[in-house]
Amino acid sequence: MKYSIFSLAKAALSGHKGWTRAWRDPAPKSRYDVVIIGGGGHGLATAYFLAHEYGIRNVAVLEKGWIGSGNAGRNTTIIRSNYGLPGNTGFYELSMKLWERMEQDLNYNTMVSQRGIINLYHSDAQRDAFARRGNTMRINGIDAELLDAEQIRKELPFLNYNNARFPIMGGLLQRRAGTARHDAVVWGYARAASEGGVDIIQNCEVTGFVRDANGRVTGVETSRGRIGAGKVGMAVAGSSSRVAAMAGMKLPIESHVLQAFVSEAIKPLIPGVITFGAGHFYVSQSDKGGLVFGGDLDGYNSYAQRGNMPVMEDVCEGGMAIMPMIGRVRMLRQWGGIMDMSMDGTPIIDKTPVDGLYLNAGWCYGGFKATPASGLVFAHLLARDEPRPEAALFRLDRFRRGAMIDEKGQGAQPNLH
Amino acid sequence: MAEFSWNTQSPLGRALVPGHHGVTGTQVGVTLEEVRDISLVQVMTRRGRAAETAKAAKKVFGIQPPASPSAAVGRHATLIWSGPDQFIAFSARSAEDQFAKLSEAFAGVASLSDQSDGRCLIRIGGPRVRQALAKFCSLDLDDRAFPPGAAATTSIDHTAMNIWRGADSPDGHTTFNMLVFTSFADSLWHTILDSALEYGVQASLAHAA
Amino acid sequence: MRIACPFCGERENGEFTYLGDASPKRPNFAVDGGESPERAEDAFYDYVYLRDNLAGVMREYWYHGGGCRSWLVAERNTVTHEFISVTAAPGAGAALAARAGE
Amino acid sequence: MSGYSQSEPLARTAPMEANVRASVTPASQSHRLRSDGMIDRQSPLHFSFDGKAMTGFAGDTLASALIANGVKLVGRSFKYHRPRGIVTAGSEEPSALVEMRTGARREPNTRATTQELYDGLIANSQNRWPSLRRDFMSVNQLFAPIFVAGFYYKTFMWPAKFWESIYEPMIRRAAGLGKSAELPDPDHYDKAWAHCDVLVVGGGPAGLSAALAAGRAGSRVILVEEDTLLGGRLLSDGGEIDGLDAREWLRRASRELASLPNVRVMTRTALFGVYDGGTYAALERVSDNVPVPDRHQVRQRLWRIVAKRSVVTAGAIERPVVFPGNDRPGVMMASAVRTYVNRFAALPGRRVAVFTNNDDGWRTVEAIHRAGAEIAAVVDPRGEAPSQYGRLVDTYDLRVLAGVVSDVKGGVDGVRGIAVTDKNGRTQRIDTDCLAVSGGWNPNVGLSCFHRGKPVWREDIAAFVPGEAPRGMTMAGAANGDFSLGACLRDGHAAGAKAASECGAAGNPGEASTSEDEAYAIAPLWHVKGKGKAFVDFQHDVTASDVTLAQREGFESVEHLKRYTTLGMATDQGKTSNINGLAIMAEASGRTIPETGTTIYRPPYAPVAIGAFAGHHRDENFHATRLTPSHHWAARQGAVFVDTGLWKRAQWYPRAGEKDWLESVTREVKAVRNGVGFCDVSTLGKVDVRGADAGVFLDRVYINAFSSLAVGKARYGLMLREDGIVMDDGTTSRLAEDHYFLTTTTAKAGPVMQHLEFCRQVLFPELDVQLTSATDQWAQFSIAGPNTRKLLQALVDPSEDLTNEDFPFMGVREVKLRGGVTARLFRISFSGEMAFEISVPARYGAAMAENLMIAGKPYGVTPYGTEALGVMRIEKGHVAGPELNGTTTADDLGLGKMMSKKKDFIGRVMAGREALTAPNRQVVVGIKPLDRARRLRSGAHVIPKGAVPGPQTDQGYVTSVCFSPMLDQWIGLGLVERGRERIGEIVRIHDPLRSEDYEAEICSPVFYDPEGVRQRG
Repeated sequence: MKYSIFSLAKAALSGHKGWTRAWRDPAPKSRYDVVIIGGGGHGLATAYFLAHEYGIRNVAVLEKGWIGSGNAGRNTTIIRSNYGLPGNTGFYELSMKLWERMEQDLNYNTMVSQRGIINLYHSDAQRDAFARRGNTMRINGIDAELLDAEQIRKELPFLNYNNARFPIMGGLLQRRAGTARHDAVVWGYARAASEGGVDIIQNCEVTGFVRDANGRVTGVETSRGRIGAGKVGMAVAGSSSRVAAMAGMKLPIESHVLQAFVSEAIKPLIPGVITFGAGHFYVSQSDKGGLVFGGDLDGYNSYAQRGNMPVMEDVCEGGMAIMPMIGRVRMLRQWGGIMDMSMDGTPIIDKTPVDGLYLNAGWCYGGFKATPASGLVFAHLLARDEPRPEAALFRLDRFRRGAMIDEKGQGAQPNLH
Repeated sequence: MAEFSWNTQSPLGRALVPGHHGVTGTQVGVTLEEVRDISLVQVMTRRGRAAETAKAAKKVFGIQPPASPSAAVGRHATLIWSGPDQFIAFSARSAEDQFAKLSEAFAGVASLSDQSDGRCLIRIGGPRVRQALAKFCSLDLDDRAFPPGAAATTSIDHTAMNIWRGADSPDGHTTFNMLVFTSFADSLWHTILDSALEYGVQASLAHAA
Repeated sequence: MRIACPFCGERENGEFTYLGDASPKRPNFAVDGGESPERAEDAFYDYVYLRDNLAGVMREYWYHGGGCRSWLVAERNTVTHEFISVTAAPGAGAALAARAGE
Repeated sequence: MSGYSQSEPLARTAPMEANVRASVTPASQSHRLRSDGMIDRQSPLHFSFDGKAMTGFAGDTLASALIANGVKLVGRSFKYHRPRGIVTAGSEEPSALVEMRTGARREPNTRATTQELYDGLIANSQNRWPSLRRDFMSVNQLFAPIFVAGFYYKTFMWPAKFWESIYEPMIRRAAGLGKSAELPDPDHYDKAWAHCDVLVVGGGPAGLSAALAAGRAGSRVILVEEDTLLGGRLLSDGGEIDGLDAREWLRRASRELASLPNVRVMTRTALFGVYDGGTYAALERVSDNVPVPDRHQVRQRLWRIVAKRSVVTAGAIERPVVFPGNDRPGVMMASAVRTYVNRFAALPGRRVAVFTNNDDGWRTVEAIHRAGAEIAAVVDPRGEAPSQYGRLVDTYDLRVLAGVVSDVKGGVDGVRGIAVTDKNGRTQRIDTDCLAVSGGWNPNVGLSCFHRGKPVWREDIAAFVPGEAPRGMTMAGAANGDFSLGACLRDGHAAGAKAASECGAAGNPGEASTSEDEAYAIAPLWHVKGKGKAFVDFQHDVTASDVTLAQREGFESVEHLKRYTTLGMATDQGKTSNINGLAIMAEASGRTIPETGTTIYRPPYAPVAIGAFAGHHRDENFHATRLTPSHHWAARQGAVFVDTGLWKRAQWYPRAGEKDWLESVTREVKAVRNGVGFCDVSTLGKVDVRGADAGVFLDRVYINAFSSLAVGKARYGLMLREDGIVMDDGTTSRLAEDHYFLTTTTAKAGPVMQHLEFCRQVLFPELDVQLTSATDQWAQFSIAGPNTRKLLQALVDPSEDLTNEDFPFMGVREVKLRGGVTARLFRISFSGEMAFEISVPARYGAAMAENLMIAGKPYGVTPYGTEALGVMRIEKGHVAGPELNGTTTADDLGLGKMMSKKKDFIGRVMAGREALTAPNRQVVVGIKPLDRARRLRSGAHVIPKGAVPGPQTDQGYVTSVCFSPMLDQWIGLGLVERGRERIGEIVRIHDPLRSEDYEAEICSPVFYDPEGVRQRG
């Protein structure tokens, strides 16, 4: 059923009894052309593009819990394409362009809200690094502006300009950046993929791979039985190493917990996304009114989906350092997501050494903003067996070759990316 | 030819204002004191030389170096555990070059580093000392967990600090000694002072003896 | 989170820095007597980049930088965050130690 | 103001004690009982709500005072802006949220039920316009048929550009509740640590018993209670313990706890988080009960409590029943009605109806009667009074109705009446002004679930009880599903005693107190179907039909239900709504409640002010500050300081008449190049490296050799990460056979020290080497310029010879200074000039600066800052932070030749990988704009001349720039593809961010004195 104000009004007359499932709930078939492991944003977007862009409709998405139960529903909903290195720049801009047409593509309001992101800088060195990045963006046709302290004061008058430990000197602004409603992205892709013929199978955990004599993957063992597959794509950020291990692979990835926080709902206070350059704090405000904020990783390997106090304190200290008027606003909820931290802070979208098995992993904190592009390029790889140009550098062997894409320059130390 | 005077300066030269701070009135819940003119020598045992180091320490200080986190008072010096097989020899600064003297005594068996200017010694005491400390020190400083003579290497404002419990003051109050990095001292003094203001603070200066 | 430093006792995790998996061992730069750089690169690639990334008990390096400055090897469950054991790195203190892992 | 007349009801209240006190009851307190209650009638307090002046008493909460003043309407709901009143008497309150205080202290969404009343309290209702009674936004109710769960996902999509401009701003304005302050919070916060054996959470009968047992046994106990008083439900429901009146027992228990030195009782302290390793987080409300905190006092204090064991006795929360109109002001939880009457002597209604499906609700009957009010009816689907309450029926001639409440009539002034429908569908109307509802009790399982423990369903009480709790935690009393007073006392005592003995306490825990085990029976009732909105989540306006709609659309997982309908996501975290919601979902999807499951419980248990998490660390105290030994001296010279990491460094020393920083910096550079100047470089990381194997050790951490360095010599060293990328650089000197003095960059001092310790302790434990940071021990100054030697000769003892012969370039040794101080002298140069670095113990730092000024006076010595330092290093082509950016190799920096081929060192192998040795890498070069007047800027990109800017033509960027006084133009260093092969090539400098585009020449990075004659001079 098409969603619109008219269908809503019509449904209202019948007390909304007419609405049907947003996505079908089929029993798994014995075989699919493509099986996607992972019913998060990336897996569902991949299935959506396979069906609608590449005409491959005999597709299943297997989710061990409920769709969107992983990082898709645990992030701070920021979308942006303000990256500085070849490989990232083009890819994230492709994603931004897909965000900009998502509601119309999916006939689902994912609340893509381009209210802008400002990365504050507090030193000349930081300004220069932002200038380099901003110029890279402009050279790649992406919007970017370098603001000085006065311009920042105009945009964000409520920040701390009086007694800050690290005074605000300016910021890098991308106006087209913003936020989107994370759960809606999952549901929107699920609904559109389902309408395109994709089977979305929840509560179906993959427990192993089926391999033929040549070692090629020909299916998966699941908690709901064996499912045959022409090709299998992994989109299980947070659990990549665990699933890869079932195929005997070791990845350049560590799982780390990243905490996020939301405050009680308050009337509009913050226009867009703000990141603090001298501490670990970034914040935006949801349409419901909650301040959604976060900071750095806890720093240790974890699969626990919860963090500890030092980071909570560190994040709030950062918040109070730049916006001390939120002192009396209360933190409502705290949660943790498991980041697929790659060794250079950049994702991996590639074939694997195992025939028939394809990898989409290593998203670090970039996962949510990448959702549409990740789906498109992974679908392309699965359909064509060759990378789309935008993802050509996200290769698995880049570490062996020394072709890392290291935005932060931290090297093989995942918890520093 | 110009004359040069080499006045020494304390890192708390600005921050420390002797007298009463905090709650109005004369109430003193916490005493804060910078101890100046100190000599600190970091002694780190060389590989496999624990026995010789202990022997040398016995010879110089008349006591074994602490094997566990504690501070022991020896001849002319207090030996403060500062990590596995290492300690800080703390004494009052004197005319003779303590560092040279100790370097000789430990030659070949331990590596020494003069830290007399690398750290600043702050002594904190008073009836409310533990409440104040609880705000910037994560250790359990209860009598049972941290008796007189106990020592620890820990953090304050995310920077390292050596803390050890001294003898109780004449008026029966607990005292703790804190060694903090010189460059941080000014900043940390304010952190410590702020945490004690609600109890009333008496700040003063002392010289190591 | 609380970490029991074998030298200092139990401390809050703010005093520690995490490095990562303690299982990979640094190869010799001349694994093959320097014959083929390829093989040395393979060995180091494995050491520097590839991780088991266990969901469960793993051995890992922690640095007690906010305390006694010792490097520690902990066994910790990455699912429950529970520490099973914490021991000192071979070269902590003045102990005469063989090369790590040997 | 409620429409009740004053005289009539008060006449009903039989005064139980002398009326002198009553006389102080100000007239506005129309619903204040004449006596009883745990309020201090001697201390009247004045406050205002929505600008209306009212009074209450010490001991009141804002909610109890509002009730005493006859106020029913206190807020508007989130979506439909329906009128809402006070529902509970605790921190689970979903509806009575107010905006506290004003101006910089304005505080949104405060629960009136937990806010202590104080004199001068100012509270306002929120989320309404123009007024609470006439809220324009309540037109939303007209759209209610469309505003169903998730409606916004289905619309607002066309036209696309309207979202940011029209739809979203509208939604955002409507959403949110209170308004945050827009000024910095003027209050202070701090954080503290506490340690104990046994932490008891909750000061009700179970908690008190646990604390007493553990305390008597001799263990270190901390008892935290969020309320201002100990006692929990005892304060509201009384009872008899050990033959004493509950309040008397409470007094004695509190006294005993206070007498135990090993027990610490913390009231006004709410435990909100359970973290790893027995770390618990609690918030203490230190000054929320006064208008402004005392000077030197904090508003709130965040506690991290480290406990070996914890006993959680957090009680239970009474749950509502979902029926049409259940959100009307005046519909209240039955237990809350008892709390207001018994504890606060405030009467929620004159004619109270009770709607209960369980025995406990019946307690309310007696409370209401004792208060002299009337019971309109008791509605119990079970049909008759439970045996233990049978007597009430006759005593009070109760009207007991078998059925359910199927509708509530009323408006902004609250409940006027209810409709009661029996099982045959017959409906009758009852006039009432307050409906006390009890749907049963939900144990407070939250804390037990913070580590993902799943709660377990217990059929007999129709509620979830704790499952596997975090390590070291036990639950007791109502929190564990044992509701009777007797059981609470027993379980609490047992849990406390067990926890204490597990912590090694050997003392005698004493006997448990005893009380009756009153029966508790319940007939589950979740949802009364009928016309009109029946609310599940009051604050988020989630109705029963929203839940069934979600089910219809496939959002059956409880997490999907929550996210799709926003059930349980309001400030109360669904404390009163989650279980009802999933019960309705279970029914709709034909599953049992345990099958349907619960959502994940997440901290904080109750919302916590962000300021409390920051504590002292805000504004300028955000991070500690490091000062150099000459800081105060430099300040006296008028230096401008710059933050480098935590350090404050002198950036330049402006002089009168200089129009900008550039003029000052240029002057400083010229002064050095033509005469002599000095700069405090104490911030460089300094490490004492000692031990028999110190040399070998350094050979492994640096790419070049150090074991071969002669004693008395310094050498520039470069360190790689194991991945072959440059980590840090610096000069390291050999002071003795077994003693090296290593320096790092200011920025990397910490990480390098950690790395060196890793190498020492983990990678190369067989080496005899010891490391100590000496950064703070030494005050170090760079003295540079042609007159450096002259200056120094004036400063050092005449016996010291500083000639090239005796003190060659890269030489190091100790020297005596005039006045008897010994210093270390290093003949090294960052500026490219004839230069020394001199270091003395930090206590002489200020004196050294002064003496350098004296000694250099004849030569016009000039102190210079980090900017001039930077200019000179760029003129000399020395790489620094902007070039050592974590992605460059030694060869990229032009230092590839330093890499030893003879030895292993960190990073050697990985540095050889194909992509890191590719010929087209970006390498360091010099860059000079063709137009000498043109200002070069860092971050500008390098494009081939004549090429169109684009990903394919982007060949590098400018890393560092300065105005070179020597070349009299802007110059810079850059990382440029194949740069070294392109010296002399004209390229395009593309800087769209700053709308600049011009041509420049690629040149050697060494702009000045390429042969290095001057530094050897």
